[in-house]
Amino acid sequence: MTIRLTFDPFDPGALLTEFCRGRAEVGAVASFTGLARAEAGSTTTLELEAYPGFTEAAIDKIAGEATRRFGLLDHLILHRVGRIAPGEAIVFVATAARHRREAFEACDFLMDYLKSRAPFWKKEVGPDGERWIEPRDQDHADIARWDGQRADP
Amino acid sequence: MTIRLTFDPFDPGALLTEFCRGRAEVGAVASFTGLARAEAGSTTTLELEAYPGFTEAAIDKIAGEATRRFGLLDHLILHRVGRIAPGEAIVFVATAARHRREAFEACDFLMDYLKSRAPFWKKEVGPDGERWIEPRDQDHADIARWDGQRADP
Amino acid sequence: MARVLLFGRLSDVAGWREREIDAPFLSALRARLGTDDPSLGEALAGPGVQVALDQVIVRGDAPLNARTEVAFLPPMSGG
Amino acid sequence: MARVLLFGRLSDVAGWREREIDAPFLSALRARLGTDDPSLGEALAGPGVQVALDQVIVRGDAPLNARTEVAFLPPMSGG
Repeated sequence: MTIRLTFDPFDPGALLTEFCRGRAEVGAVASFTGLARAEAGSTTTLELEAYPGFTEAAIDKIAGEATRRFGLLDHLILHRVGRIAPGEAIVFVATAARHRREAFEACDFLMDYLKSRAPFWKKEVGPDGERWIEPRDQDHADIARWDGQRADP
Repeated sequence: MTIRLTFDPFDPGALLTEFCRGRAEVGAVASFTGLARAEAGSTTTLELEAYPGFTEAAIDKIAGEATRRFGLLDHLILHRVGRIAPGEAIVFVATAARHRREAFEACDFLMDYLKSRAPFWKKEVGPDGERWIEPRDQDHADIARWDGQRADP
Repeated sequence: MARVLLFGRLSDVAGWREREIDAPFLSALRARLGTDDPSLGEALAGPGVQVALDQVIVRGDAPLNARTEVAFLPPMSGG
Repeated sequence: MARVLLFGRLSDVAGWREREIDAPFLSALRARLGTDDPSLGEALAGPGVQVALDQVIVRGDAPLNARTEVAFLPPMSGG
């Protein structure tokens, strides 16, 4: 399982360095890093809660689907939990494939899942108090792209 | 201009670390790393030639188009030239945007350009001799996706 | 003595995250939680709240034993 | 004395990458190169070969001066 949750800040570049090392047949590595936005000062902290064990298992299931669907050679997913300050990395996903199309699509697919359906509960804590975040409409539209066949592969 | 050519091996992770540093409003960073494949032992070395000045200017023009088209907040492109061994990074592209859709699409768009139309000349040198590489049919199909409007944005 | 876990806004409503509660069935546990704290009972019955027994989502009623982990999961927001 | 640059397979055909050649027009330069090395002349006239003068792609003929950089570019393969 190459899914990890961490309470500590992490460096996405260090993960990418490690992920690219010693690969002779891969060709293509796509990555995505999600950073906490300050929302022009309105958000001071993001709080993410996971259900340890359950959350990794749910993500691993989707990663297996991505592996089969896009012929991935490898993948790595790291997700922050706990209190996250603006500018800090929340999530890092890397995908390795022979060609770039598969690597990009798999990374995109995994991010759509992670941002809309993955078992996390998210709270924004700012100067005006705190509020729980529900998935945005755009997240639902993004994930719906992968249901059934895409017109544009 | 955030386009650089280099004769020396580079670490894509170190570039990603630098690219993600100190960003409070970005939200999304997509990256792509192209690695030289060994092609099951048939290729020992890749040789890439650029036209210094001309090549960077051509890529910078497309990067400007990507910035306008996808509302990029920043980008970074590093491309190897000279002799490249299997497993070494050939190209690194990073794109920063407020949301992931724009970051992914811009990175994909830039890679399609770099792999099919950018001013490079590529030679594979293996045990059976050397040969110049022309763009693959898939590369032409990939870049054609961006001509006109996409059905699936 | 099932181990009850509350996630997201449910733990804010209840004021606790984890508690040992004795109940032979999930339905009995829900009734017990609602009696002790009506606002939590209402939140648990709210739209999109799912229940996992030992980390597996279940629908309807189910028996509980002393070691069952019962997790109440509000709509998942993604990361 | 324009500065002539050959890229990709063109320099393999010619056996050189860069050379100073005296020619008042691009057409005259092409003729001169083809006379000195017919196989290079043929390669320069091949499909998809473009010419840049001082790093700007041109079509047709053009005057050259002593400092003009003339680059012959075979089809670009991408990186």
